[in-house]
Amino acid sequence: MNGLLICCVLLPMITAVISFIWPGSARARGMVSVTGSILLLLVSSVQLYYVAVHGPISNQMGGWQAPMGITLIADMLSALLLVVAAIVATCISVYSVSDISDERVEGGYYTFLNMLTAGVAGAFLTGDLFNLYVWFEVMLISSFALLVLGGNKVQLDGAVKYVAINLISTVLLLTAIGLLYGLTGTLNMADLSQQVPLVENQSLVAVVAVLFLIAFGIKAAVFPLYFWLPASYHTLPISVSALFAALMTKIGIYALMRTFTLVFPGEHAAISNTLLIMGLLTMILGVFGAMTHSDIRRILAFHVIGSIGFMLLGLGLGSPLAMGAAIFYMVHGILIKALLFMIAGIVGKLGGTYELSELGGLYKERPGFSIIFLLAALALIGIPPLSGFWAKLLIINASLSQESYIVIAFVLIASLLTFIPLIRIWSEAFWKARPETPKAHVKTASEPDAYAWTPVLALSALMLLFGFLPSTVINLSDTAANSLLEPSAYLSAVLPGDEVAATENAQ
Amino acid sequence: MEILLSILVGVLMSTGVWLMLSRNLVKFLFGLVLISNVANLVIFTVGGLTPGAPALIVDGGAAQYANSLPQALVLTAIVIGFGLVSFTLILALKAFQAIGTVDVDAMNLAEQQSNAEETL
Amino acid sequence: MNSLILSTISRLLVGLMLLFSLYLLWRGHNEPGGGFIGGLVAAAGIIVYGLAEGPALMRSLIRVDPRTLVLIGLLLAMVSGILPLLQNNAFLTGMWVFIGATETDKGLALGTPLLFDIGVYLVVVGGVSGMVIAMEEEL
Amino acid sequence: MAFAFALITAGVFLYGYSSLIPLVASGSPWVFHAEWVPRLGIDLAFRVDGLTLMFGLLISGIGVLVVTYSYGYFKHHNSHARLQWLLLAFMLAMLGLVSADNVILLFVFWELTTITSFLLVGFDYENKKARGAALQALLVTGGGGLALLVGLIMLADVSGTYLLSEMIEQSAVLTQHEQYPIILALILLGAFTKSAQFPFHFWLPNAMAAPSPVSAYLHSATMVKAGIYLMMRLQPSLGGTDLWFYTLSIAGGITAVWSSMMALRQSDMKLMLAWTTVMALGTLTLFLSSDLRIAAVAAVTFLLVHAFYKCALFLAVGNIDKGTGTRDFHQLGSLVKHMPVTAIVASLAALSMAGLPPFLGFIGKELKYEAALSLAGQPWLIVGAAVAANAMMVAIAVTFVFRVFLGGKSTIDRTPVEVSVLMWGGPALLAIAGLVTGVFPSFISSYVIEPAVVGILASPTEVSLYLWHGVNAPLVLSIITVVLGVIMCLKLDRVSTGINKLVEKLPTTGDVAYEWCITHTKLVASRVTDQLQTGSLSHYLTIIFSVFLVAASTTMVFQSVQLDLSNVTRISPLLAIIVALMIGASLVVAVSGSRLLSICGLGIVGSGIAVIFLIFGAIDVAITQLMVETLFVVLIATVLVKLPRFPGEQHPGTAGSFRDAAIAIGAGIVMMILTLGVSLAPLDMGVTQFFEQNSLAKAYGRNIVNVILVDFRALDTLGEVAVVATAAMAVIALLKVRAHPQGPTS
Repeated sequence: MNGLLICCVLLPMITAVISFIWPGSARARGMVSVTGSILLLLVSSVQLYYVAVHGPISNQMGGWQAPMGITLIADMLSALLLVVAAIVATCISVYSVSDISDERVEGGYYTFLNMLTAGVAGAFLTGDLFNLYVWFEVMLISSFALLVLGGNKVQLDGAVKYVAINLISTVLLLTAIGLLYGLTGTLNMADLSQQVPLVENQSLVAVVAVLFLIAFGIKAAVFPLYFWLPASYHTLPISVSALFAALMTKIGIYALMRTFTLVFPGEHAAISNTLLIMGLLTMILGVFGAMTHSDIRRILAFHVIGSIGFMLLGLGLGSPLAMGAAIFYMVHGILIKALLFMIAGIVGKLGGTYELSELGGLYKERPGFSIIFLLAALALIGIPPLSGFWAKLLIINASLSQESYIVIAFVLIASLLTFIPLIRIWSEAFWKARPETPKAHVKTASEPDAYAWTPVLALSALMLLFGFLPSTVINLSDTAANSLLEPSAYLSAVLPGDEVAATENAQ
Repeated sequence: MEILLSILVGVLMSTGVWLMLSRNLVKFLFGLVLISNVANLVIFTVGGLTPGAPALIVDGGAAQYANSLPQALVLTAIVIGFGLVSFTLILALKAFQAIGTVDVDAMNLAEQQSNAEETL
Repeated sequence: MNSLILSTISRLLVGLMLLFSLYLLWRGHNEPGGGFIGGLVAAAGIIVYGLAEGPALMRSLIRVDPRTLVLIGLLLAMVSGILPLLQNNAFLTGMWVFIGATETDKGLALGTPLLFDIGVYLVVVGGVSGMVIAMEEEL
Repeated sequence: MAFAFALITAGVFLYGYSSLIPLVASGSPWVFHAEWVPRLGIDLAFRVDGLTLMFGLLISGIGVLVVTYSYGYFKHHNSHARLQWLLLAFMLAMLGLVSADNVILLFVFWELTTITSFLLVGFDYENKKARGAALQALLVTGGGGLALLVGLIMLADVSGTYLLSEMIEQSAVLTQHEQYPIILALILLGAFTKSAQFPFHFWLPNAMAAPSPVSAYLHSATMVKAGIYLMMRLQPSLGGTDLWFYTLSIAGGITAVWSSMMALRQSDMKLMLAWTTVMALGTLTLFLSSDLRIAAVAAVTFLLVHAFYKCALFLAVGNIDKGTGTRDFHQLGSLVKHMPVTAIVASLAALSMAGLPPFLGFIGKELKYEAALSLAGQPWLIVGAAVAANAMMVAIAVTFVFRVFLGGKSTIDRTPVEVSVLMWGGPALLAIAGLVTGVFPSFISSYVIEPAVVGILASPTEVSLYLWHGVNAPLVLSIITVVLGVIMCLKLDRVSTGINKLVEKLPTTGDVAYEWCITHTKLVASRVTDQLQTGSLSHYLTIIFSVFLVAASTTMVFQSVQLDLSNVTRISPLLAIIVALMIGASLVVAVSGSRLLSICGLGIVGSGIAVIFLIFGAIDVAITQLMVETLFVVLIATVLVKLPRFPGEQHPGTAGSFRDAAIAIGAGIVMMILTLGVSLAPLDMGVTQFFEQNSLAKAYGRNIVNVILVDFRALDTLGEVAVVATAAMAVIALLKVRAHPQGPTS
């Protein structure tokens, strides 16, 4: 069973290699990528099942015991998120066959796509802080590649901002890791959770924690560090936007959750208010941004930020309930963002543009597709019984139990405002009649092929199922939250049993 | 030693940030190179400075080896940094060729100001 | 090109540098060196050659698409880690054979870490020279 | 197909609810329970008691009629099937809403009615006005819905149960709880927005952009009653307090009076009806403020009456619209000649609305007056309001009957055509129902109204209705009402002019306030977004570095970082020289206007670092650093040739330069303090020692750094190699990008 962990990282990486050296057409390479991601989905599902039944599993790379070697560990949070990421990777691989030009495939599109997945898997599974940095870099450079591949000048302009800001985050992260090593002498996160409280100079620990907060905050697109996201997401091919929107920021949130529950639990109380305020502002400003724009992709990009705010709230509130809500929201957010971007891609194909004023008539022409969009939009807004509703309900429940009424107020306002941009998409692209004289930049409409429809349909079906039967995911999220806040199982999975017991007794 | 290297770290960070805040993409790049060096130097410095004993095992054993772990980390970071910075360099070039400027404030093709005009 | 002498020297030089890089790779486990450094030296050799002969010949020197070389290197590194998996050991666990081992001396130790380092070497060689070739061609 | 499906479903539900009548009338509710999301306390708990049953019968019964009607109305419309599906979805949501016993389940259906209503109001979707009305209805009721959600969760929290039927027992706990006002406010916000109570009433008349059958179904008979239903349902749990009484009676009273005035202003018959619907909702709210039995009886009876006549009238107006092409009553007259059935049906319904005997409306109105007279507090104010509002209803009814249907003159230029039986059948049934139940009220009073009242009061009671109850105060009031109404009708034009004048003097209306809110929210949103997301990288970087600086330095200050300088090691002169050189070089890079000089500076810094590595025994790192540095300088020199020279001004203005310098220096100081502080702290070398001990013994290598890279921490290296591989491919891909300034923008 222990081989599962590394398989989750190796599978996409091997797929990345094969999909490039595979001697075939762009479509054949796409199929390699699809196969690889389906395998990943299978393996990670088995892993999730295993973790759900037996608790966290860990594996020491090279056979060197923790904290000497690098640990891979899957607890509920990472196993769950990995499955979700694999679902997204699979859907996007399929969608890419329809969406990505042969020229981009020649440039290595599927390699970058799968390398990014490998980075995501590595980041979720690693139990070592420096190793986390390395996987972040794998993700980052792959995202850079996807960002510029076959690009036009708008894309390059967005890429400059994305690259610049993310590199700052990278440097800060590396520095922070170095400093933390200097304070504790270890990089293993489980070991760190034992060592950090023993550091004499706790004030330095606090500053290092702030560095981590900023570095991961940039990755997670948190206010006031999110500028790179709205600057770039809408310039990309839809498959790439969907991939980024679904996964990239969530890894930042994951890292925040992991570090601030495991490594800096002591700092948690001090920092949680900051997180909470950042979460509230991120949520509102994301929705504000969405209200302001008229390009579907830009609207959705700002929604990505809005949902990041939601997830931060969970971390900021810090209770098991709230954390569970945030994790549930994360699962929902990853899937719904991928779905919405892919739907936006179909809108763009059918309408020849993403600009709302130039779109129209889709409800009349495509009632079935309209329903899919509407369901996805309502799921995002949080209309019951779709998945977003449960997320909202969970976070309200959690806030109520902590009497954080201000959080509830913000959540409600944000929810209400979320209606406006999404219903605007509906109203303009679907309801309104198509403008009779399209502007010059509107491309001729084209029919999306089966590769575009399949993932959209599959993901919609999944979202519906997820909405109507949320219990499984809610329970998994709760378990994940509990294991984050009560990491004894995690610790004993990584470190030899006696050591943990000794420190626990000491405390 | 620590004081000296810390001052160096501080100065490199300052000049790096200063360069990154300039509106020239090339200067940004220079700043990036400097603060990448800062990160490596920080890891190296906080990993303990032990002059003169390379981390090579000699028969009979040396009295003290330089801390090998930060060295390995720095080596990894240097190579990763090289990959990232090279990419950024070429990106700057391509962005210049495409957009016609290296003034980052003039690069705003991707984000035209929003239009609040409502057409519901 | 114009200068036969330059061309000859660069060929000689690149040969030497490649050999030296292999030496660095080989001894890396025990002395300063290793996959990175070896790879960088080899790449430097190829670049010198490229400066003298132009990107087309540089390509022919590597024979394959540098990107393929890079990915094969990566694959090799992964394979070196996967081998111990087949023996039900953890990923990247070292597997060793000792050539000429005696009771006191382990002799020549060959193991998967070396294979791993060769992978690293290939990635660095392919990556760096690929970048430079592309720059020569496209700029 | 859709039609058949919708009709059959509605019929099945109608049959199902009807078959429950005996069971429920005997006092035992029908209950269903299954698990759904136990973690959130949400179960599929359904419970059909008298109140639910009445609503269920109305919804499914009127559903049958409206579906049939729509078939006639939209037969040749290409969106016909879509309408039927939507109506069906709405009906199911509505039935779920009134049958749910679990509060969250109720909310699920509540939101579903909001969404289906959104789609139905925007049915004429290519019409901008319809889209606006749909959005407005969605935002107002959706906003209320959000408040309701929180209210319901808190309600469940405080009462300790998610089941409405169990909350009643917690009434004392609930009304005494300190959070009671908040809970009540939140829940009433939901109920008031949904049921168009002042000040949220404005969306309902705008929602008349929907086709007539939709208006008839949603905006008179069913959906708008959802709020009323909720208040009825929660009255035994939350009612009986002063807060409940005053909130409901004030909101209901204002709504009733205001909307009946507004109704008189309209010339569009459909809008007139819409406003009278608001008025009816206001009246119902008013009666629900009290926990008296008679108020409940009045409310239930009036609700039933209203559903009958209002639905019939809406459908009739739809017929008139179809038959004549207009809904402006000024243009219409003597419709009985051309559209006899519609005219007669509508007249019957209108008379029921006016509350004349022998219609059920009369009984309803008498009960209203009886209830109003017995309300505590200020009965005369309420009676006055009720009389005034009813008089206006009389005026409208009389106007309809005598100006439009029976008398008056038509000014339209086409001959009205009677509609088919599909379209007059439904209204006819409803109008006749109003008449028959008025004459023979015993059946509905004992099988529908009484169980419903029992459902509201949650205690057994008996209800029997009579058309004639002798001369008493309500009857006197009724006579006054009719007289007043007729006078108003005769002076209708003057009345409406007067109201118009009054309205103009008002500072604002709900509609205007709504527009203001929306516009200003958008304005704020776009201002804020434009301020933050400027598109300028230097702006973004300034913010990010400022955040870094502020966050790190405040933490340092608040945590009072202290440095223990006692164990600083001695400075070697060689290192000092190198560092000085590097500092100089980096300053050159920072200020130099020459690219060549800058590259040299970078080279010196890079090499200097390599030397430092070398000094401290990191040979491999030093070699790597040196080679990478060399390679990088070569690359940068190659590329830089293609890039423009540095222009003079780098930082925006003197103030800008000063700010940038401050941030830069601050960041440097922060980093310096951190590095110094951490490097002076004791370092646990356990891991390193493990490597030193095992490097040769277990990993068979003397170069520890290399062994770490390829064995101890080989996974890092694998990732790193992946980065290099990807970076190389990315650079190659990037170099192939052809995007020139002249190229296409997208």
